[in-house]
Amino acid sequence: MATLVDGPIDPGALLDAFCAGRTDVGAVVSFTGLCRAATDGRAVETLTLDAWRGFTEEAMTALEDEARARFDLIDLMAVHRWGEVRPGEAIVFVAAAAAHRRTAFDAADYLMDQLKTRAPLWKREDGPDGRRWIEARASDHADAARWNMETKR
Amino acid sequence: MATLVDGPIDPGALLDAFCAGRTDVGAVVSFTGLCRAATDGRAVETLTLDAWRGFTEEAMTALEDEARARFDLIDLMAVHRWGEVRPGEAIVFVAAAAAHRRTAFDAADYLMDQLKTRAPLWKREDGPDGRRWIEARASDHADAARWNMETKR
Amino acid sequence: MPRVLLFGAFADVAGWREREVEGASTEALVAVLSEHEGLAERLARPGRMTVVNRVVVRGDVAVTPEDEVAFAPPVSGG
Amino acid sequence: MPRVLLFGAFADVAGWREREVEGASTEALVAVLSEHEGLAERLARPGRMTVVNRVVVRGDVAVTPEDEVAFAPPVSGG
Repeated sequence: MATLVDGPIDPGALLDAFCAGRTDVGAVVSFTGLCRAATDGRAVETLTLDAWRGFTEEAMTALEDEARARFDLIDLMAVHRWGEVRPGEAIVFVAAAAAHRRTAFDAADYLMDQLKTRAPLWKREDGPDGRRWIEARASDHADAARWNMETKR
Repeated sequence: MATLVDGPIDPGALLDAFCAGRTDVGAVVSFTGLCRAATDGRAVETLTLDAWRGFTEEAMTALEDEARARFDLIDLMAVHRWGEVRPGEAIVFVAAAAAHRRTAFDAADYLMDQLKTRAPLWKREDGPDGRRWIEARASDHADAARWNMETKR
Repeated sequence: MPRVLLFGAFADVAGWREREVEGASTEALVAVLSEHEGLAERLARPGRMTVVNRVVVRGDVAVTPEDEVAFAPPVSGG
Repeated sequence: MPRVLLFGAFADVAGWREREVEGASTEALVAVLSEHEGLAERLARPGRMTVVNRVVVRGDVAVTPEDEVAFAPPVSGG
């Protein structure tokens, strides 16, 4: 189940917990999204994520379920921050475990594309140049569209 | 620089150290290869990796350099076990950091394909059915060949 | 009256996140919300998300006074 | 005599990892090593790696008594 966390997340601890005790998994791929101190040349002091508690987790879990149905996975996890995030902190952590590495890479990649374009979260950057609300980029939608033509593996 | 480690590696600690203090990186993708308790239906008690100290690290570092030249990365790392590995332990850890996630996914994926097919390491499985030396699979060579047609991004 | 929830830039521009608003359909609610000039401009942009009782809907959908209706701008997770 | 190093299954089958072997080229060394039946079969398989003074070579390459020559089966990293 996907979780939404109000406060710092520790990608290393999440990765270790995800790997612990597995002797059936050959490959674990993780994605960590970090808050950058500048985007498009604008300094960012705080990134604030708005979420709809309950609804957002449900929607993220549905995206996870899509990935599980699409790929031959042993396990999959997604943790997303909400609230205020500082540069250098993790915003999102995704991990996929499979017997073989291609499946794990594809599933983590797929889930990130879906979270970027379909998870009900709204991102705001505050910095010396003021406040800016962010939307998924055209490149995010193009990335997500890659999967429309593909079949299960 | 790629490193070869005689003894357990901790993917979580490596991931945290790799992410620490970065405010220019948006995306970190990691790959962890774990030792499975069975491959192709045969139980594995010990996986033993033979390496040529010095030569193996140099060759791995050259593969890392290829990935750095090919992708627009902020950082890249590879750590590989040698010697005896038990089921559930990590064999290899790779992490790629980039401003954007597609680059980080591709670079980690690329480096793993290269390590699988070109890093001078030789893998042996010992179990109740005896000893077996492993070679890169046809699927590993097919994965590595995907990159021959691609251009830098 | 239906309970209206706003998220992201919509809440920021409106200055509130939750309020009862008079209206018998989602577009009727949008019309009332659009009396606020900044919100009108935001609500008119493409990709707006409309959710009735936690189910995403498309087009104009009838609502009752007991319904919960959420409006949100295009998402930006990850 | 050239110093010969064996890795992976080659070392396992031969029962040694490092030894001086008489021979003026890489294939001459392979011929000597192939007196060991199990090693002959392994050395003849496709994808063998031959390394002279830490440089991977292809085909038959002349070697001097001061050279270090390594033979290894196809790799299996990762």
